[in-house]
Amino acid sequence: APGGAGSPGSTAVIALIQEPGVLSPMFSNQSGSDISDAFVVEPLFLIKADGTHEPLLAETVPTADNGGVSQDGLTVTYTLREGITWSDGEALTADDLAFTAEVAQDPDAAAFPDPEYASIDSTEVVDELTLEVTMKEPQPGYLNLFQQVLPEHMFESSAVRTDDPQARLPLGTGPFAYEDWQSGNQITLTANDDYWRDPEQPALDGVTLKITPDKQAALSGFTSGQYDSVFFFTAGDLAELSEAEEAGAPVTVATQPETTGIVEWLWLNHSDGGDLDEPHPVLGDPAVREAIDLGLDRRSIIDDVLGGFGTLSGSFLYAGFGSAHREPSPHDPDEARAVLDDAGWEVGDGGIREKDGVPARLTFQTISGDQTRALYQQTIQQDMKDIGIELVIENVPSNSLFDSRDKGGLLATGDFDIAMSRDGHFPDPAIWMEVFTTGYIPTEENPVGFSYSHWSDDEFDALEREAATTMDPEARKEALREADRIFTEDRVAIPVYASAVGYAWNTGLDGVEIDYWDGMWTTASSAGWTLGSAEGAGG
Amino acid sequence: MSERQALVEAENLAKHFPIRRGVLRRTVGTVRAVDGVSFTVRRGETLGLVGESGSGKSTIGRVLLRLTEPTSGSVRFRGRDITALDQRPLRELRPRLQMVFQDSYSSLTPRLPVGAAVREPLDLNGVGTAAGRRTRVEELFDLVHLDRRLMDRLPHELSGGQRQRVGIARALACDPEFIVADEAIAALDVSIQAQIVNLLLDLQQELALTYLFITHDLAMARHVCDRIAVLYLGRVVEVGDAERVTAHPRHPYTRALLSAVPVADPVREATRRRVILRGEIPSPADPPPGCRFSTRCPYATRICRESEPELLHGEHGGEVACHHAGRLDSPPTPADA
Amino acid sequence: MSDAAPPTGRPAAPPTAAEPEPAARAGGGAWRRFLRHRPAAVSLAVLGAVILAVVIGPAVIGYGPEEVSMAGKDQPPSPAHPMGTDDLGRDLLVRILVGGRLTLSVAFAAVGCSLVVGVLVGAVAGYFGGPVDNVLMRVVDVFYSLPALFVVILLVTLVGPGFGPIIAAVAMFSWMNTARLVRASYLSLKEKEFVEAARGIGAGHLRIAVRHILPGALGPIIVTATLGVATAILTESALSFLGLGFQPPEATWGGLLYEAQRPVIALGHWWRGFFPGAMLFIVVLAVNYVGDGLSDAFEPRRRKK
Amino acid sequence: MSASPLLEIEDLAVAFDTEDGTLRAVDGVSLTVREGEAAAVVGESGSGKSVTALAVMGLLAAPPARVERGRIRYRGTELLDLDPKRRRALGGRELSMIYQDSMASLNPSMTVGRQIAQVVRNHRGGSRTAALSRAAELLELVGIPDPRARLGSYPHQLSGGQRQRVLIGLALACEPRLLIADEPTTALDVTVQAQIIELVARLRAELGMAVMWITHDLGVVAGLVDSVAVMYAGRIVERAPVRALFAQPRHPYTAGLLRSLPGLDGPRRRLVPIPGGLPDLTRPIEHCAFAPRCEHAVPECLHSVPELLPVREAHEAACLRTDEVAAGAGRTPPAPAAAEGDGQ
Amino acid sequence: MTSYLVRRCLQAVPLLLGISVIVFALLQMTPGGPMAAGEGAGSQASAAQIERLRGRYGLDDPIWIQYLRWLGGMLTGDWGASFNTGRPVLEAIGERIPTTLLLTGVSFTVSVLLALAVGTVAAVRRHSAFDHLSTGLSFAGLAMPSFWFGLMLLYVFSFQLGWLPSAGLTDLRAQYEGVAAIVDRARHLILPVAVLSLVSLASLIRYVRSSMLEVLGQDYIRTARGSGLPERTVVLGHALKNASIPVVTVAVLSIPELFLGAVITETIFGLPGMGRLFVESAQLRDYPVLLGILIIAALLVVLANLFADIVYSRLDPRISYE
Ligand SMILES: Nc1ncnc2c1ncn2[C@@H]1O[C@H](COP(=O)(O)OP(=O)(O)OP(=O)(O)O)[C@@H](O)[C@H]1O
Ligand SMILES: Nc1ncnc2c1ncn2[C@@H]1O[C@H](COP(=O)(O)OP(=O)(O)OP(=O)(O)O)[C@@H](O)[C@H]1O
Ligand SMILES: [Mg+2]
Ligand SMILES: [Mg+2]
Ligand code: NI
Repeated sequence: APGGAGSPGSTAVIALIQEPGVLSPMFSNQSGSDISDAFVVEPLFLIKADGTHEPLLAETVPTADNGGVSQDGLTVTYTLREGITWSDGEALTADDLAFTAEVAQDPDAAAFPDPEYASIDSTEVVDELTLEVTMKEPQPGYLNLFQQVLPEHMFESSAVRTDDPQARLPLGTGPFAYEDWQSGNQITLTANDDYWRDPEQPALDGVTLKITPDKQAALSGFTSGQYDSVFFFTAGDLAELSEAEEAGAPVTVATQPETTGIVEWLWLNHSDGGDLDEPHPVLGDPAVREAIDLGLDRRSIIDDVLGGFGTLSGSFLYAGFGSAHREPSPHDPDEARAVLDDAGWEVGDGGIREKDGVPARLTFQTISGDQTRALYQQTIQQDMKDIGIELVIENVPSNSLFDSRDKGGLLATGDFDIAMSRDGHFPDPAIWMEVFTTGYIPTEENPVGFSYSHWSDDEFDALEREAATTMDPEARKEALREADRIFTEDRVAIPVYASAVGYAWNTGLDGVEIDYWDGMWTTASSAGWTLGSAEGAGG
Repeated sequence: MSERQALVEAENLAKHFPIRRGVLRRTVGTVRAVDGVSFTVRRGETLGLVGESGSGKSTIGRVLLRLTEPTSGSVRFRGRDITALDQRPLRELRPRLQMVFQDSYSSLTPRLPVGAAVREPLDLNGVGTAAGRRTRVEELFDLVHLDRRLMDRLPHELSGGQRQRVGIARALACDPEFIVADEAIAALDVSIQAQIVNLLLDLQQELALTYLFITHDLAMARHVCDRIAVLYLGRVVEVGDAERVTAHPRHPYTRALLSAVPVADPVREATRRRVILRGEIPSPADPPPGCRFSTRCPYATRICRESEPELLHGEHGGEVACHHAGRLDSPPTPADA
Repeated sequence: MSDAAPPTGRPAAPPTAAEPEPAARAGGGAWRRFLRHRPAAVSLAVLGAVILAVVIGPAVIGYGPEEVSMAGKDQPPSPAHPMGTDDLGRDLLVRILVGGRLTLSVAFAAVGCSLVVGVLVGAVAGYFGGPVDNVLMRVVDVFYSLPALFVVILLVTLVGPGFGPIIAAVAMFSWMNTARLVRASYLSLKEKEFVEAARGIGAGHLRIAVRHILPGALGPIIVTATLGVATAILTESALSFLGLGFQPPEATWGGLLYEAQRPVIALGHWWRGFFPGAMLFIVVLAVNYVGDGLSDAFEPRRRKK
Repeated sequence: MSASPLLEIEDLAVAFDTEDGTLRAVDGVSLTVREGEAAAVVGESGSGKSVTALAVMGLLAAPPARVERGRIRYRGTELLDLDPKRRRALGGRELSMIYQDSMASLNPSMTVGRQIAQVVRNHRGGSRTAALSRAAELLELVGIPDPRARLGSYPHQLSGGQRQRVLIGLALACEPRLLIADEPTTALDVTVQAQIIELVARLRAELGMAVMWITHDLGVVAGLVDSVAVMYAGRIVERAPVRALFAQPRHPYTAGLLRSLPGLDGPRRRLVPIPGGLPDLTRPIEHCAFAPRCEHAVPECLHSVPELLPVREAHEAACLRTDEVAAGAGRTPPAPAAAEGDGQ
Repeated sequence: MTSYLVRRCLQAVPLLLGISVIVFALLQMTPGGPMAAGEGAGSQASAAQIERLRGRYGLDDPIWIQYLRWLGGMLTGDWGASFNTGRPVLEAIGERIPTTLLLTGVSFTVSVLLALAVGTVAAVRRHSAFDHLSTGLSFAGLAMPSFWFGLMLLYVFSFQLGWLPSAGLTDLRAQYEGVAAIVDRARHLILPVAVLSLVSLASLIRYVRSSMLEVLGQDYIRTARGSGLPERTVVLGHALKNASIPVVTVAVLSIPELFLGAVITETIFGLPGMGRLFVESAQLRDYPVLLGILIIAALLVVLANLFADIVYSRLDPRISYE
């Protein structure tokens, strides 16, 4: 009956807030499709808390030491674990790996492959379980490959379009298999009876993903016991969930404040309307950027708006990479004002500064519809007002903001001043850094670039290049740290805070394991889930 | 009296309304509301137009004033064909030709004070100065025996009789010569009707007006009119001196009509022989062939159903359209009883 | 011989001296009838008060609508903040009053636009009739068949939210009612004898359409306009609810309600939803009652009592 | 005249609560209709004729109507005290009414056959088919050609005259003893009016029912009824056998009405209008309501409301000056134009 | 009757053409225009691809040729593909329509029936407590923003009391059969239907009441009463039918509004309907789907009008079939 979990060994119900267009992560750039990683899709390697890897579908982690990587770093040998089958019973083979690489490189395929695939020169199937990959140049991110493997036997060609049934409902090796997708309603998964890891697993008969687009309804449904969990909670939800837990709702909340992969930051437009040769009339002045950084009351956002769930952050480098979060600039409005005064920004009408007749009035945009975000957006607006910079909030739907340059996306065309965005690419920040290189600035020729700050720095580009091609981990780290320093000093984009990561599930759901990076949403975790009797309609 | 000059002449006037149906509004038939009517209204006289509902009385009135365009035929006013007139000269002519409507309520703009309503024709025709117009409105109110203080009232704040006076005043505003009174008293109470009729007759004397008096009340027509034209299904069936037509009707329809009028005298009513017509007036969209009255006429013969009688001069003056007009035995008329 | 006119006559002067007023002395009749409709009269007063408060209120109250004060956030109503504060410590009363400006001006502006279009289309169609009418009415039908909010949402996604687009979007799909009503009035009124009378004295089309017919069509126009205000307010709030309305910190009542979802449901901050909801409710209710009163006042035939 | 009273109305007063105050539509009307008699109530628009009839039928909508006082006895039964259900049941069976506006008085969305059959079954029971054949009989009785086919017609498919006939058929469905005909011919053409009048007269003779004929047209009732009551401003001002009334009206209003009618014969003369208009019924009238328009009025007329008193055998009038009226009945005073205006 | 139907359908043709023109105009406004919609290429289309497509789809042709081509595509079922899922638009919408039809259909029926009942009683018992209550409530209903009403219902009945499910159309954990399945479905529909029928119910009650009052004041009602028919017969047999004639039009005019209500209701109650697909597609700017839904909704409205006309002509014999 609604309002409680069913008998043990039955079906878990997860509220899915964002219904993705397709469920195969490789063919989707929407976060909703990551749900597949929790039940169906398994990678070759898992990443541990310290950023090192361990094999999952793979037999071993290929390294230079064990000969998996050639001396020149150009050849990598991937070996699959024996006895793994797809949930339809077919064996997982090296052909599947080769096919996956082929799709990832096929320009006619509608895939969003990890960028490391671009380094692949050729593949060679050595035997049933072994694939040898030759790179064009050393690729330190070679373990990022094959986070998803495509079953070759389900496809006709590598030019896979989004309307391919396999893009929509992928076949995987995980403990559950997709059965049905009633658009807008629910997605059902059934247990994979031949799950390779353990014949006893999975314990559940199935999982139902209930599509619940109204976040509030999903949260309330969860705290009142109608759902076993919600995919997924954001930092803004954690305060509410903790309160509910304290109030006796049948939920368990687990947070990982140190796993701060996702950072909220402000893109600052360095160009004048996308013209790289013209600095932005206001933000082009480093003093203004510095003042913004100093004027931000980050602590207040975390404490007052986010209920304490969040971590101060001044950079995009993460714990996982072995470097602690850099402390952000202190909140010092007086200093900020002083900086502006020195730079010639005089307080004018209505307390707004101006210089050479240009008022310090900037648009401040983010995706419309996120209420928590809108709240601290307004505290930031207030903070800036205090130092004499007026922010005009003009939120827009996500596509207006993020569309490619040829489609008139505001960020890509440079038609913005400050935009608030949240992203993270953990655990390896190299790719992340690449985003800010000159080559990624959206232009007529490359409309899909996404270095939205329209900022270009040769030294930074060179450091990024080094990090991208050096196989030596220590040298890479050094290059990245140096690049990060340039990045933060020039205030290309200003981090606001790093999101707290948290998970919550119904107390009736047993066997939840928390992975350092992926929390409860791993196949290792879901394979062990059971539904106990400890249910109950909440408060 | 009958030798007076013609003021308005209708010649072979016809007005057909198309009946449209369906998606494409195709014309599937025509209502022959007025179907070949000729008559003359002489200067200073009152011509009565009587007939049952739907016989085309109002349509004739409207066509005469060119409020609707005739399908064919012509109307001459003072010898000038007004059916061919352009909008401009027509507008100039409008004040000469006026109408008084049946429903005094719906013929006055509801939210326009009655003083303004009377004044409007003066404004439109640019008569005199502003002050002059105001005096003129006051004069008109006096002329129709209306209290000047009522000028600022809205129509619904007046009684039916008062409203009808306003309507008359408006018609008189620009010194008309010819007035069509379309059932001008029908909506009034019996005791008020006489007031308005007397007013109309007095005004005619004073201002040398010519009336077309449309009514379905034969007794009132006899009282008010010099001559009467009887209409049946869009055709004139009989025209003649009012006294003569009511005393010695020569068309069977006129006879029936007269006999159907109840008389306010129990003694005579008790003995009077009445001609009760069978059936009802046929549809003008589908008039019967031959004489249009043949379907209800007690005297109808084959010829009546085959050929349409012409309106011909009779012995005692006047005209009648009946194949049997001369040969009808003299059935009792109200006067005979 | 026919059914007689309503008995509104008065006796002549003699022999009674006093001249009685006619029964239906109704210059201000509509207004009087309106005032007699109790709920409508009260509603009009309420609306007046709300508009006054919205216009001058924010200036009188000591807080600014965007004055953030984290120390005083999430406070329930108190003498200092009669409607409490929100999660940024802003005074809710001020926000509601300022939001009211936006809500009401969107509604009035949208209705204004739709009235202009509606009256024009309706009058032209009704007055001229025939093919003109046919074409215009088919256009009306087309607009009627397109579910308005869908198109509004589509337009707002295309153009982006903002005062202009929202007004245009709301107006674009609300003029048809007015047009139909005005057309109906014109169709029936132009057959009235007073129109023929006006033509008979030489009045032109424009004069007839404006001076003689329009006043008679005014009643239903005003009534639909009133109800249009209510609809516009609700449409705007629905847009805000779907996240397509005005963006923070600007807030309409609908937007405030949208913001309040979570505080109310999850945190029990009832005042966040109660006050904007109550304002929205009261104003729409009042507008509806005023509309009801107006339709009573303009259509005495269907008077209730 | 010796027949027993069928309907006795005594001192009936009906008021309406209107916006402009209490409107006394009927104020002290007394009237008797005997078995088989044809009586007429004549009066101008708004004089209270319909309200009286509707009060008898129990069809006044309350509110706004209020029966303030009076008694209505039908064959000895006090109708106003009867419980609503039983009173309702009398309608159609004992008392029937035909109405002025035949279009509005028939249900536009029901075939005329069903409308009649429904009434038949309601009062007499029986099968649907039996009721329908009875309906066909009735249509035949009222002179509708091809009655069987007409059963399936809707009111709008019939002409005005036919609808009026259907309405009569409906009223006669259960052979009532009293038929109230409220201006059933007003909207019709004279030729059709003549048909309907003849029809009602014939049916009355055939069925032996009493008829109360309501009209504002004195001409209509002249040849049709036995007695006439003239109403003015909610009161009966004169009551007399039909011949006596026409021969020598005793109330100045009746006399005035007769003089203001043009005739179809005799010399054409100037009509004599009654000056002024109807009084405003929302104001209490404490005197003779006609006095302001009356040529015979004297100051006493304004002191009290004159009672309806016998002036001759079976002839009553509510006027202080009946003799002067009788004397001046044939007179045609030259009314000055100014005196006619109701706007002065 | 058949010819009437045919004629009535023909009359809908210009209407549909008009709708198609407006939709096409909107399509022109979308970034990428008709070509992007036709291809479903969506966000992945590169400038080069677009150039290629421009040629292929003849976007350099005169606008009316483009329109005709587009119209031809629509008529042959080629509605393009969703930007988001790449699936054919018709398929994506098709699977959502049943829910919306179920929801709006039930709500429509409920509100019409309830309005007829309540409005009639209120009119017959005019000025009674019931009348005043129903009038007051219907005014309140008109003034209540439906999203707020929905959230409150959800909060009280689902989260606080736990009586009714909060989302979806069927129970997620249990599989029911037969009657139990219907009961389960009904339980899920109670709250959404309550919210969705609220708006039209409120205005319909008022409409039925005033229509009923008007009819009850008609002369033919007086005739029926005067012929001794019992009040029940008068009200139900004579008045109700005539009173419901104008109500049909108003009820049908409320159908577009019902679709709008569905947008909100489906979002709040997590129902997989067309309305929610619309909002989601709006957020994703999935124009082919948006326009597709617009057309479908317009078609449904046109159909509903057609249906209303038929009901209307059945109720009112004065409407002729010729
Ligand atoms: N505008 C119109 N369109 C179509 N038919 C019309 C129009 N005006 C009048 N008719 C028809 O023309 C015929 C004559 O109408 P008209 O109004 O002239 O009759 P009438 O003699 O004045 O009748 P009544 O005594 O009822 O006023 C009627 O059948 C009427 O239905
Ligand atoms: N429902 C009502 N509400 C208010 N006043 C009414 C109502 N019905 C009738 N009256 C008033 O009662 C008075 C008498 O009306 P009644 O209908 O009896 O007149 P009548 O003599 O039948 O006139 P007519 O010849 O016009 O039918 C009139 O002044 C009328 O305005
Ligand atoms: Mg006429
Ligand atoms: Mg009457
Ligand atoms: Ni009441």
